[in-house]
Amino acid sequence: MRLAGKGRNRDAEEVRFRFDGRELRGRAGEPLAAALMAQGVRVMGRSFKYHRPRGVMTAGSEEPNALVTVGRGAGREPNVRATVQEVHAGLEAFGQNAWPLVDFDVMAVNDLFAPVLGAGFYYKTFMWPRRFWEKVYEPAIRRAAGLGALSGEHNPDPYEKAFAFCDLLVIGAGPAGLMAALTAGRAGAEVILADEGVEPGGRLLSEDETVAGQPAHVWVATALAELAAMPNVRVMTRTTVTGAYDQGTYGALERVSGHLASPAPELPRECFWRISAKRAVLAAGALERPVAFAGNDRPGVMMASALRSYLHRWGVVPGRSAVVFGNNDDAQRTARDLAAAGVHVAAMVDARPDAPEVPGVPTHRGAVVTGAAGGRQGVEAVSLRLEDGREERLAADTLAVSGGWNPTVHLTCHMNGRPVWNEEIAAFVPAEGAVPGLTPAGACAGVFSTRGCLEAGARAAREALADLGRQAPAAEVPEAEDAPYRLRPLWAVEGKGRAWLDFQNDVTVKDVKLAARENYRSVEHMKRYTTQGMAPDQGKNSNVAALAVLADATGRSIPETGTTTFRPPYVPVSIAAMGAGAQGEGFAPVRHTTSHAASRARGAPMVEAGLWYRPSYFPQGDEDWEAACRREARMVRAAVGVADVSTLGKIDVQGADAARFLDFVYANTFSTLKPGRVRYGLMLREDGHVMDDGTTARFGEDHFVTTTTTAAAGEVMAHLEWVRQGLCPAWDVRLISVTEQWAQFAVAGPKSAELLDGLIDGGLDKSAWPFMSCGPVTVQGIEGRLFRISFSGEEGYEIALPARYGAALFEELATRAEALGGGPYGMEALNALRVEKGFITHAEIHGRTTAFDIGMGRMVSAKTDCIGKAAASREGLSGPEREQLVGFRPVEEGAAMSAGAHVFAEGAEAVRENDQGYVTSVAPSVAFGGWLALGFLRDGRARHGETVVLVDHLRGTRVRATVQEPVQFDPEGGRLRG
Amino acid sequence: MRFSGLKVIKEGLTGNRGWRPHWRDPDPKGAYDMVIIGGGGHGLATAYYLAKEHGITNVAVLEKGYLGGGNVGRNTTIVRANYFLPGNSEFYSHSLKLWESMEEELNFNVMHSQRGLINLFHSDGQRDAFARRGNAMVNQGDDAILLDREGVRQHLPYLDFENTRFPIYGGLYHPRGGTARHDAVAWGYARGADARDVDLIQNCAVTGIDVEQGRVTGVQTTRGAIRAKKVGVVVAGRSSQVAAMAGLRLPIESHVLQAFVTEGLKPAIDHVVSFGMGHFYISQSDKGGLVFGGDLDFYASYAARGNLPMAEHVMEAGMTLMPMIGKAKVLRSWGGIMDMTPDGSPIIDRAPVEGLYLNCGWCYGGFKAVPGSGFSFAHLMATDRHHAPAARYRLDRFATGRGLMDEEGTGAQHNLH
Amino acid sequence: MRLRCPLCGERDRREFSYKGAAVALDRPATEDWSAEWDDYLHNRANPAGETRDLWQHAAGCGAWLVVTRDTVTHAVTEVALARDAARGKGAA
Amino acid sequence: MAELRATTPCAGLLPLRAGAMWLEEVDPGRITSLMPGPGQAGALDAALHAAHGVGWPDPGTAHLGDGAAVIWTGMDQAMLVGPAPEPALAEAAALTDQSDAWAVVDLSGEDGPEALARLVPVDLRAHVFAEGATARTLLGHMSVSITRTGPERLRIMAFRSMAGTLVHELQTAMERVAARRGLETGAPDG
Repeated sequence: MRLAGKGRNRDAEEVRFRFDGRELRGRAGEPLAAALMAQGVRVMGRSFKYHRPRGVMTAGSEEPNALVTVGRGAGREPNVRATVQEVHAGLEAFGQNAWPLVDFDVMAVNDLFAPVLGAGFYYKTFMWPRRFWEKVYEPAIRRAAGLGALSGEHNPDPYEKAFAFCDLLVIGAGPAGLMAALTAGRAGAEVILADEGVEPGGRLLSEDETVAGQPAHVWVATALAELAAMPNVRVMTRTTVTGAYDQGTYGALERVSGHLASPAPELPRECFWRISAKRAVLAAGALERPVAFAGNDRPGVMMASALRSYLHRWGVVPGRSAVVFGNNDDAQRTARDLAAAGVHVAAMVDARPDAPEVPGVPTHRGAVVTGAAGGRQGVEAVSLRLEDGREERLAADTLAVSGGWNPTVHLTCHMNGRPVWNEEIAAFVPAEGAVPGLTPAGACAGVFSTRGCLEAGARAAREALADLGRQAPAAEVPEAEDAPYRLRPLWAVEGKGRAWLDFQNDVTVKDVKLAARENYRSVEHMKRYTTQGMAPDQGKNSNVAALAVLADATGRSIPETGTTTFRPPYVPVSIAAMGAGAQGEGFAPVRHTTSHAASRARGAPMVEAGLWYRPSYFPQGDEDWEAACRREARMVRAAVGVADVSTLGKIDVQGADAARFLDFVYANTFSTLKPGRVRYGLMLREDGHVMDDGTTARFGEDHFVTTTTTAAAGEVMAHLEWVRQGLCPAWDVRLISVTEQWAQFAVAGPKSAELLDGLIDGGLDKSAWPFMSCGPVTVQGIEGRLFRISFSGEEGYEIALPARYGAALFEELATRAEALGGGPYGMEALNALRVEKGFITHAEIHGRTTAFDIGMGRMVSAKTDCIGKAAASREGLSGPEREQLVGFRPVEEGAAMSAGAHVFAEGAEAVRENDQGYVTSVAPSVAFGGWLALGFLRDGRARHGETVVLVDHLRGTRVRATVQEPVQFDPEGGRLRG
Repeated sequence: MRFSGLKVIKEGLTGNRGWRPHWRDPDPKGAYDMVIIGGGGHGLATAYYLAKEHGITNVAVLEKGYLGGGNVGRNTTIVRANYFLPGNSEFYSHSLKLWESMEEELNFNVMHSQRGLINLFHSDGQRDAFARRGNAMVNQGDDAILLDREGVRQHLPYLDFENTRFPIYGGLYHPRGGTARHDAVAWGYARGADARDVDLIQNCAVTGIDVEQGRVTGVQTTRGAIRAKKVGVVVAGRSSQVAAMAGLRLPIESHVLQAFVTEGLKPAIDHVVSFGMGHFYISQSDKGGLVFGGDLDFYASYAARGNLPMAEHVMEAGMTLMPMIGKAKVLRSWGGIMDMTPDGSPIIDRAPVEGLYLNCGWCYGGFKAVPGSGFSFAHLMATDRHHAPAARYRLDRFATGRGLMDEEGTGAQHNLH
Repeated sequence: MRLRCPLCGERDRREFSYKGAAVALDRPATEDWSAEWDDYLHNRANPAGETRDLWQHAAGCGAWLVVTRDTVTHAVTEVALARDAARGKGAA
Repeated sequence: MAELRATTPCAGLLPLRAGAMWLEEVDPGRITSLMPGPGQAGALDAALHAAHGVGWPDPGTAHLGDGAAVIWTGMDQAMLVGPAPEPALAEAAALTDQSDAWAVVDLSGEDGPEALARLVPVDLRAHVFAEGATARTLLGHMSVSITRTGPERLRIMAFRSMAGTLVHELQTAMERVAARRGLETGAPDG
């Protein structure tokens, strides 16, 4: 309910929103949980296993109970913390993990079976009959489990990622963080102050305190105004630092537009930041911890600090009559604040025998709450055990609990730092130097007074800056609350009934004890066996207490028992934020050739290769791919075809040692190549297997242009640079990619020379361009290059002009080809032509192939040292046991073979033991009709002429085929020599 | 104690007081017939099969931390037999068969769920490569179905078929592929080994391997010296360090592989989906979390944690493939230390020191291998003969070049996988 | 993770690619397969602690680098040009 | 035969504006990569000064002269931008014409670095990355060269084939930043 005149947001606009279909009113900008509380809504969520009704427990992102689904349609977002989601006009939220409604959930029947659903019960049953797991048990378990539901539709909202840089990253803008930012900002350092909240201030906004003699929130406002005026300080609100990574890199999630009623369409919903900081101050505060007692999960049981947040910031309370239960002075603080706000405080129950009193509030010292009883809507009565052992029961609808504070050490664990147990505050504190360059300050380091936090923040900033060689003037630390932290550790209250530790995952004290009894005594075993700490809050509210219970159950101390590791992210991060930019086509750059638009205009389906798009075929009329492929291949064999080959990698190799360098990186020799000539090259990896192949042209004594396959261009370039810098650093070799500079087109077929004759300035004198020659040409005065090479088996050329002319050149070539009875051809025809010729691609040189396998073994063994030579000479990389490149032709004419089929001897059963090889490439053949294939066959070179069976279980085919030379068409090469 | 639904109900109604420890915590004896270094999935399975298949029970498993604390406790739980190279093919096939009878055998529900695995492909060339793989699977006696685009759509209607960077051409469907509850596998084998009198010794780090005249005689540990005739090293993630205690240098580099889990969600993904082009794979756990991962971070590391570039890459792959998961929130990320061999395949072999046996190099595929690895390694340790399905996992294949198993085709040398 | 490229200054890990142990610089001079070659290509000290490995500033200046760092903490202590390291070894 | 017409990499895509940011394609003239031979950086520096009035740059720097610029692009590598290289340069360096290899765009306006912060893992703010600073880095997943050519002007060069992706990425980032500015000022960009 809302308290009239209370809350710092009392002047906020009133807006309408909906929860589970009910229209409600709230104040714009307040957390959904506050608005629901104001309206008397107590049940906001359901627990994971038992579907227990749950109310809000905290006032922060650590909330384990009040998880809701926000929005509807494709963009609906499950598992949103009602404590974080801000109310805006038109906000729609829904309870989740419940049917039909969070307020009345049929699945709550699970709670009745709780005795048999204890820790790890599922490991002991559901095993019979075997097939029932996938069919019966698992689907039922899966349906019952889970929390919210995804929409199942593509994400419709924009998300983004960004980078930021600073000298000092301050994580958290409570008293410590603000002082750190002020100190560093005044010293001129570049500061990023990141705070999870809507407004910076941390607990200062939630407590009735003074700083520097003024209300704490006024001091915050003054500090923020000073920071805002500093150009070197960037204050990032709604921004949670989620992870600490190496060398001062931090991840952070910014909630950009989820609080707006109608955000601009370009505005991202969230932004995931990668912050590079020279130093960081962790000022993440502390989280108040609950105490386990029977029924402590009922709606109305809340953390005391959360209750004060709702009271002071938002002016709402969950009920009219409260009991406060604690073991430290926050019990008094809470009772005092509640009473001052006019809430009836039925009792203050303090486990400390020497607890201070609060005037006007009945105080029970040395007492504990043993249980919270009530109905579906939550707490109605609270049971106490007094110091003298008497039991008492009080009517109350609200129970505020403070079990003390756990420093928010999480980020200090992200680089494997293990927090250290501090007996004095009965809590884990960060280990020294856990994250290089990051200094924890204030409550996250176990300093709990406001004054102490202010001092620690200032000190941490000064130290960080001193590390960077910067002097920061000593800041004047304002006067503030400076009470000692007086705590009597209390984790769980003995008693009947279930006492929750992990609220979300329904892990109780009994579960932890059962785990210990079954010898899951390691904290990791306990966690994994009970699922303690594995829920959406990742144990923020429960890990330490569970550890304490385990320690108790196993007779060890807490530090002996250990702790679990907190891992990134600190708060859950949407996949859309961290993967922003990739949805649709953004996952990788798109590379277009200069002929792309023209190919599309001709109706070519485009296929992707090494990020490039290449035309598959150029259909005419209603041709399918095969018809188009056959026509285009015939066109090349009979007339002339034009294909864009610009995607092949092209590398300029220059320098006095260029030839020597190529001799070293290729399995064959280039130093003997004459200028103006081109040679095929085979490149090995150092492991002796084939890496890539391509042609290399020599343009001058010290100048080569080497080509790579499209897919391997980047890999080859990196490899060559490695060899150049790492293995022959004293050689004069200079490498640069020229792939992008040139638009290069294959012009292939018996009429290719005729076509080029009309194009090239001065015509084409064929006798000056023998097979495997190269040189400069001009076209309309534009300087280009011509190569007499062939991947089709026909007389062929490749002509290259600077890329700006590529689009025009393609049109010109295509038009000329068409006039000669030819035209453009695509990847399918290119493939068909090369299969007839036994030319290999990465279908054959797939990484496991040796030079021996493809019949080029002698090339390697005859050479002096080159990359891969030694490893290629290993016994296992050659010999009759190897599968060797062969061609296949079907026995039955026209039979369709398939790539991926395995090869068996005739009559052999198609099982692994009889496997002889496989088919790599199949294409229509215009030379022979039907289909031709390439593949690998054990000892294949010795088996030409043999009939084998190609078995493709997946496509249901068995094709008898004869083993051929890989080069099935024009083996003498007369056609390409023209 | 035998587990059953009836037992669970009976205990539930009587306060769950009758449950007993799943395994003992014995002190180490001074000598054993065999010592297994490493109480992860593979080590525990080895001990179990030594006892069960070979009757060798005077065995200690030495674990420096807690049982199942290695990669079996930090993986993405995928179980499959979809390899295609000789050696891998028969091994994983055998391992999958052991998975299929594991629960009955161990009387422990490891929630092995054969929900089907789909490997997507995005070009004709990839289709052919997957056809070759699928045919090898069928040749081996396993299951594989080639799906076209519409076939994939029927199984995975939520993928982005219209507007993704790498359009979906189809998928290789492996119906027997699936997932399991990873920790439970370790616990099940631990319980089974313990019941057969194997000593499982936690918090016992091996600090030295005793070798006399080329023969292993025992190990030094933080809990004293232990003599043994045979010592098995099953410590993926620390293989190089432990092998070094016996003077060995292994063909292994340690790398970090990250994995991620989201908050619990109602069922959204019913299969295991693998998007090789984006180095991304995903499934949904029975608790509702989306469990997914990607490629190695690609630098040698023992830190068991990764960095943002690869984490972001994995999320980006997820967003281009199945943008419906955008609003799922990553709850936790972690890293496992991978024993990377040059060719990406494991080693189950005798070491060059007599009495010393190596089980290592599982790269990022060790989880599904747990039963097969334990079975074959136990066979090798017990009989000194290679078990047929694992007979190709030789240490000397790199020296000879014979029988390299480079499934990815990226090269049989380091850092290409 | 960030590395300080000797040419470009400190940069994000995403700009770099990785090759592995810096022993790759010590390529055997012999052409025939040998135990030395096997060791060079395959066997690794693989230390849990300080290591030297090879990176390329692939999306930056293209330089290959020898990085001295700790495989347990990921602390980087030195980054040098591979070319300089290779020259220091008297490589070709 | 029809005259072969030149097409620029970003033809049809630019210019565009978002908020107070402008993106336009630039014709940089000739681009020649310069790779000095071993020990020849000094000679190249002298030859460059003599021929084009600009020197050989240190890593991460660009010499922006009148008419000619030399932009460092990598280890032992820079680009001469503007004029055709004087032949004398060839005595000290390998020269390679790259005039057609790059898509070249200028991003101007105060918020330019903020837009690039969505894409580039390098701090490009003017007080850190001053006029004459250049970086080889990533823009999204693309390799780029970025040079500050003016107080509020950044020159971005990406591979020609990726011009479409370059413009798309930049446009998206610019629009997002503009939308945030609208949010801050309370006036959505319209």
